[in-house]
Amino acid sequence: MLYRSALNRAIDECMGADESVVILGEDVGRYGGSYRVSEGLISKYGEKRVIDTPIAELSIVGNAIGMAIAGLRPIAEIMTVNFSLLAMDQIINHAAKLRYMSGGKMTIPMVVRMPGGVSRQLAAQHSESYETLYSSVPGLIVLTASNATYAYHGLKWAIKSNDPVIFLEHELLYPMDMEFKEIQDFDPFRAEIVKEGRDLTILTYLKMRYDVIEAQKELKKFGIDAEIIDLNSLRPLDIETIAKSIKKTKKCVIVEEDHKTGGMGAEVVAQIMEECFYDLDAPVLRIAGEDVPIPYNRKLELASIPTPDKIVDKILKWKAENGI
Amino acid sequence: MLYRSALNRAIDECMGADESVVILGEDVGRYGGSYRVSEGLISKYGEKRVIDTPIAELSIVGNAIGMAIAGLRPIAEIMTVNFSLLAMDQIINHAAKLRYMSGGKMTIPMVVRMPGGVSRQLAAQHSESYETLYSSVPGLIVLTASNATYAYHGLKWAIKSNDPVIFLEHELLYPMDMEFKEIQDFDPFRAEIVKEGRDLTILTYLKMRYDVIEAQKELKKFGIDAEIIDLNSLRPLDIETIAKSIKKTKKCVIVEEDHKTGGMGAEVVAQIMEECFYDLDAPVLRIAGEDVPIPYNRKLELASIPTPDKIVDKILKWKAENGI
Amino acid sequence: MNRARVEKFYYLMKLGREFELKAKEHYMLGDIAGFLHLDIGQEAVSVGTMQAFDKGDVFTHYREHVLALARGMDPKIVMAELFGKKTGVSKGKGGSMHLFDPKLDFYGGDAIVAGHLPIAVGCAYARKLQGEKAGVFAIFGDGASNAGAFFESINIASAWKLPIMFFAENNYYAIGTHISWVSPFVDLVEKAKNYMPTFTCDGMDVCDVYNTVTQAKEIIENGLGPVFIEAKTYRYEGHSMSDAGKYRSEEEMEIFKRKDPIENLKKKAIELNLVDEKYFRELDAKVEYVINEAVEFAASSPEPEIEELWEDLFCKECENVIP
Amino acid sequence: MNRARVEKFYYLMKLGREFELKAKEHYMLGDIAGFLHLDIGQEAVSVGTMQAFDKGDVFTHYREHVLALARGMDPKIVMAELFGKKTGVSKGKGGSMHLFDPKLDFYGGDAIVAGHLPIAVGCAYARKLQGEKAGVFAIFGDGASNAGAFFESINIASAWKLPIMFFAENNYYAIGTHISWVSPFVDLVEKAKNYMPTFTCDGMDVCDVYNTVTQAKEIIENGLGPVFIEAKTYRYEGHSMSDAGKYRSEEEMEIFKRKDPIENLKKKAIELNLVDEKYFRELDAKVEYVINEAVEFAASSPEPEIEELWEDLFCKECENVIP
Ligand SMILES: Cc1ncc(C[n+]2csc(CCOP(=O)(O)OP(=O)(O)O)c2C)c(N)n1
Ligand SMILES: Cc1ncc(C[n+]2csc(CCOP(=O)(O)OP(=O)(O)O)c2C)c(N)n1
Ligand SMILES: [Mg+2]
Ligand SMILES: [Mg+2]
Repeated sequence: MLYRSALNRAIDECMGADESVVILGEDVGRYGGSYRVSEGLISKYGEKRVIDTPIAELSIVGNAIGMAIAGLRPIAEIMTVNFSLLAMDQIINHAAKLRYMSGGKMTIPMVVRMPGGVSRQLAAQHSESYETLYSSVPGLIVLTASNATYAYHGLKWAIKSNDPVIFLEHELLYPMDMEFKEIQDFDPFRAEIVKEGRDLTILTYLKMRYDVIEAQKELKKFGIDAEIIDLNSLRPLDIETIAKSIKKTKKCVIVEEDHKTGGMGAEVVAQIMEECFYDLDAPVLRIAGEDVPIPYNRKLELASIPTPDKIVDKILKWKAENGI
Repeated sequence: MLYRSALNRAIDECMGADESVVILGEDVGRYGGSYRVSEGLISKYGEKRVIDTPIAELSIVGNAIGMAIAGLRPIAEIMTVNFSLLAMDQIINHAAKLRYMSGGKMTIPMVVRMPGGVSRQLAAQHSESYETLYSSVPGLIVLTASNATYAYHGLKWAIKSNDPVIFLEHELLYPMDMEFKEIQDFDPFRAEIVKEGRDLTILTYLKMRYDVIEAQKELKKFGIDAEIIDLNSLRPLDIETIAKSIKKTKKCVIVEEDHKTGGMGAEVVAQIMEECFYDLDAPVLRIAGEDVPIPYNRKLELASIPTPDKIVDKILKWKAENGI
Repeated sequence: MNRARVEKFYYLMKLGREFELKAKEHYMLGDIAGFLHLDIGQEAVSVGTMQAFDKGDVFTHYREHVLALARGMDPKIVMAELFGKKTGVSKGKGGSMHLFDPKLDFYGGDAIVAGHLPIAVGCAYARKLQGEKAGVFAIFGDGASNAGAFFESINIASAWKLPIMFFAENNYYAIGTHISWVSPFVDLVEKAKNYMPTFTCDGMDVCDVYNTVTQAKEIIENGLGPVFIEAKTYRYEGHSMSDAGKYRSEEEMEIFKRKDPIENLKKKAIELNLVDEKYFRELDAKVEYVINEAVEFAASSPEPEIEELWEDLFCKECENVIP
Repeated sequence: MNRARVEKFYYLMKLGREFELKAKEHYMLGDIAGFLHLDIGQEAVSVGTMQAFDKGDVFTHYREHVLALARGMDPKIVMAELFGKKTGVSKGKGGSMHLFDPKLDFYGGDAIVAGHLPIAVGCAYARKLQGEKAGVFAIFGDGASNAGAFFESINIASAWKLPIMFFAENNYYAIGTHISWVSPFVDLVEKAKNYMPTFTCDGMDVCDVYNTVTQAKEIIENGLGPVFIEAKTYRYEGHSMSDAGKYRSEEEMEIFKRKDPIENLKKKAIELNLVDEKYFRELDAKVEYVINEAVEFAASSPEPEIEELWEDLFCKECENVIP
C-alpha cells in the first residue's frame, strides 16, 4: 500500500464512520492535498467537511481548536512542518494547555498532520524537522509514521483520541509502496522492533528508518548484528522498549535527520542516561543532521543529513574509538 | 546594581555610542518597558529610536529583521518569551536562515530580548521557558543572563554582534540588586564557575542559579562540596568548561526550570554523554520542571519547578541510589 | 428600558464592580496573586453583551471576571478560582485569566492577546455546520485589533459567512500604549467595515450595548454572516494590579468617570421613575451578601492537593494509556 | 511609450520568458531541482514594477527570477543559482526561491508566504529614519493577502506612514486554491483601501504596470506614507514544476494567453510604428545569446565544496569566536 494511501484510508474510514470528523488545510479539498493524502475526500464528504483554507497557519490550527471545542474532530493539515512555526502559538499555548488550565473542563480532540524532513533540494525554508519543538511540549502527544501500517493505525488512533495529537509524516515517504498489516491491539505508544539483533541498538524514526535498514545490511558484513527500533511515538517515548534492547546489546546509536544540537536525539540520550547508564559499554552515538540550515545544492544537502554510508562509517569509527 | 539597570545601561551606552541602535517592542517607549528595562531611553533618544509597537510579535521580529537589513541594529523586546511563539517563523525561518541561504550575502545584526520563566502565579500562558525552542536552531546565538555583570556585558556584546542573538532574561531577576563587575576580555560564550568544588558539578543558568546556590549551602552540611557552573551561553554551549569540571568531580547534575522532557538539560546531557562518558561515576541527574503546564495555584506552581529543598533532596536521593 | 431589565443590568454591573473591588482588596492581602485585570468602568460592556447574547458560545480574553459573572457563573467559584482553590471554576489551575465553563458555553480567559479569535472562528464554523443559529461571541481589546490573529479571523469569518460577533472593547489603551500610536484608526470599525456589517455603541451605557448587540445578533441568527461591534469604554484601574496606570491624565479619567455605567443607569432609572433609591439599596445589599458569601467560600475552600499537579493534562482515556 | 522604453520592456520580458523556458528544460533534464516557480505569463508585472521602481529596496517571494533579472541581476549568476552552483548569486545554497543581492538592494526570495512583508516594513521604517526617499517595494500574491503577516504589515505601515509600496500580484490562485474560496474579496485593493491610497493596473500590460507604479511611487517619495497596487495577472504554468495546474479551465487560460504581455507589447509597438518586426528579431537574438551564455556559465561552473556546508552561517567575527 502506498504510504499516502494508508493515511487517506485512515481519514476516509473515520470520516465515513463519524460525521464530526472534518479536515482542513491549504489545498486539502479540490486539489486533493499537496501530497495527495486527501485525494477523493471532497467528492465523498463535501466541501463543508473537507475545507480548503487560506494560507493562514495560525488560523488553520486555531480554527481546528475551535471546531474541537464545538464537538467536531478536526484534522488540520499543515502543508509542511516548516509553516507550522506560524501556528506555534495555537499549538503550544492553546491546544496543549486549554485542558490543563481549565482544570480538565476543556476537551480538544484534534490532530495536526504535518509532513516534514529533507525532501529534494527544497532549501532552508522547506526542509526542517521540528520534532523537538513539539516533543518538548506537555499536553501534546507526538507520533511519527515511518510506514503504511503505523500511518493507518496511528492516524486512526489520533483521530479518535480526545487529546491533541501532532502527527508527523515525511515528504519522501508519500509515494512509497509499502507492506501493510492490519493490527488488532494497536498501541500508538509502542516502539517497533524493526529487526532484532544482539550487538547494537539503533534507534530511529520516520524516513531514517530506511537509511538505517540499508546501513545495517552493510554493518552485517562487518559482523555487526544490529537491532533496529523505530520509536513511532516521540511523546511519550517508549523508554521501556529502548531500555530492554540496550540491556541486551550494551550499545546504542540514534539516527535522526533533524539537526543534531537540540534534536530529538538529545532527549532520547538523556532518558537513556537515566535508565541505562550502567548497561552501556560506550557513550550513545548520535548520528544526526548537521547544525546548519539545509542548503539547496544536492551535494551539500546530502552532506547535511545522515545517509546509509555515513551511518556505517560513523558507527565503525565510534566502535573503534571506544574499543567495542 | 539592579539586574534591570544593568540591561538598561548596556542599551543606553550602545544607543549613545551608535546612532543605528534602536529598540522596539510593546510598551518599551513611553511606558518604559513592562519590567522597566528601557526606562528613560525614550526621553534621551526619542520615539523614532525607541519604538512602541502594536501587539504583533510576528511583526516586531520581522520589522527588526528589516531594520537590520537596512543597516540599523535593532533590539527587539518580546514582552515575555511566551508571546515569542507568535514570532517563531520570523526568528527561525528568517533571522536564523537569511544569511546562510543567501550564501553569506545578508547580514542580520539584531537582538531579541525576552524575559521568561516562572514568575509568581502567572499561570500556564505566562510562565514558560522556551530555551530548547531557540537553542536547537542553527544560525542563532542564544545567551542567558542570570546576573547583572553578564546582563550588561552580554547584552552589549549581543548588540554589537552582526548575527542574530536571542537574549533570555528571567522575570524574577529584574528587581534584584546584584554585585556588578566590569570585565575586560568578556567572552559571551564562556560558562562561569560560580563556585569551585570537588565532589559534584552542578550546571545551571538564569534564575535557578540562585536556587542552586541555596541548595549548595545545605549540601555542604552533608559534606558535599559542589562546583556550580552557570552556562551563560546555551548556543553554543561551553562543553569545555563543563567537561573539565566533570573530569574533576566525576558527577554531574543539571538544574533547569524548564519542563524536563525536551528541556535544555537534554542537550547538555547528550553532550556530556559524548564528551565525558568515561569520567562519570553515575548518570547525570536532571532536576527540572515537571512535564505539565504551569498551574496558577502557588502550591502547585512551586511543586512544578525546582526549589532549593527539592534540589537537595533529589541530589541526596540520587547519590544514595548510585552509591556515590 | 423596563424595571426588570434595570434590575438585571444594575444587579450584574454592581455585582461585577463589588466583586472586583473585593478581589482587589484580597490581592493586596495576598490571597490573590498573579495578573489580576480589573474591568472596573467597563461593566456596561460585559453586562450588556452577555444579557443580549444569551445563547451561543462565548470566547474572551483575560479581563473576564465580569463577563463570566454576567454569563451566569457563580461568584463563589469565580472568587475561589482567584484564590487558587480546588473549588474554583478551573480548580485553581487557571486563576483570574482562565475562567472556563463549557456548561455555560463560556470558553473564556485567554491570556494571549487575540489568541482566542481564531478559536472562536473555528467554533463558528462548527456551529454553522451543525446548524446552530446562535453563533459565537468573541470579545477583545483595541490592542488585539493590531494582531495578525485578529485580521485573519475577520477575513476568514467574512469569506465563509460565519455566524460570529466580533466585539471590540476599545478602552484606548493596551497596557500603556494608546491605540492612536500603533493603529491608523482609533475607531476600530474602520478595520472591519469592508468585511462585514459594523455597529458602534457607547460602552459606558449598558442599554446601548444591550440594544446594539440585540440588533446585530439578528444578522447572525439569520445566517447572514459575521458582524462587528465597537464600544468605546474606559478602565478606571491600571492594566492589571501591577500597573498604576499613570500614563493617563486626570482629565481623561474624569470624562469617563462622569459617564460611570452604574451611576448613570441608576440616575436614569430614577429619573424615569422606574424605581427609587431604596430599590437600589436593596440590590446593593443583595450584592454585598453574595460577594461576602463568595469570599467566605473562597477563603474557606481547600487548596488543590499536590497530586492534582499531574491531573487534567489529558482525558481519562489518554491518561490511562500514556505510560 | 517610446522606442527606448519598448526596447527595455520587451527585452526584459523576453529575457525573463526565455530564461524560464530554459530553466524548465533544464529542470526536466535534472540540472535544476527542488521547487521551481515560473513567472511565465506574469512578466509584465515583474518588468513593469522593476523598471518604474528603480531605486529603493525590493522584497519578494519565491517566484522571483524575472523580478531579479529585471532588477539587473546577471542571468548567469541566476541560472548558476538554479543549477546549485558555487557561482550562483547565493552560492548554490539558496536555489530558485532564494535570490539575494544586497548590491542591487534586492532582498528577495522568501519561501514563507507573506514572510517577507514584515521584513519589508521594518526596512521601510529604517529608510524613513535614515531619510531615504525611495522607500521599499514589496510584492506578494493573492494567497499571501490572507496571512496575518500581510495584515499586520499594512496596519503598521499605515499607522506609521512608512515609505513602502505593497504590490499585490493577483493571479487568482494560491497553488490550487482560488482566491474567491478563501477571501471575501477577489479584488485585493479592498483589503487595503481603508489603510492607504490604492491603485489597480492591468498585470498583463507592462506599460500600465509601469505607469501605475511610477504614479504611486510619488506618494512614497513625498513622504506621504504607504501605497497599495493590485495587478491582475495569470501564470500560464502550474504553481511550480511539481504542479500540472489542472484545476484551471482551458477557457480561463485562453482569456489570459490572448493578453500575453510580450506579444501585445510587440503588436502595439509595431502598430504605433515605433519599431518594426526586424527590430524584435534582433532583440530576440540578443536574448537567445544571453540565455545560452547563462546556461553555459551555469553548466560549466563548479559545485560548491563540501566545506562550504559549514560556511556562511555567521559573520566572520562570530565564526571566529564561536567554539
Ligand atoms: C500575544 C501577546 N502579546 C502581549 C501580551 C501582553 N499583554 C497582555 S494584555 C496586553 C494589552 C492588551 O490590550 P487590549 O487588547 O486593548 O485589551 P485591554 O487590556 O485594554 O482590555 C498586552 C500587551 C499578551 N498577553 N499576549
Ligand atoms: C506560510 C506558508 N504556507 C504555505 C506555503 C506553501 N505555498 C507556497 S506558495 C503557496 C501559494 C501562494 O500563492 P500566492 O500568494 O497567490 O502566490 P503565487 O504562487 O500565486 O505567485 C503556498 C500555499 C508556504 N510557502 N508558506
Ligand atoms: Mg485596551
Ligand atoms: Mg497567486
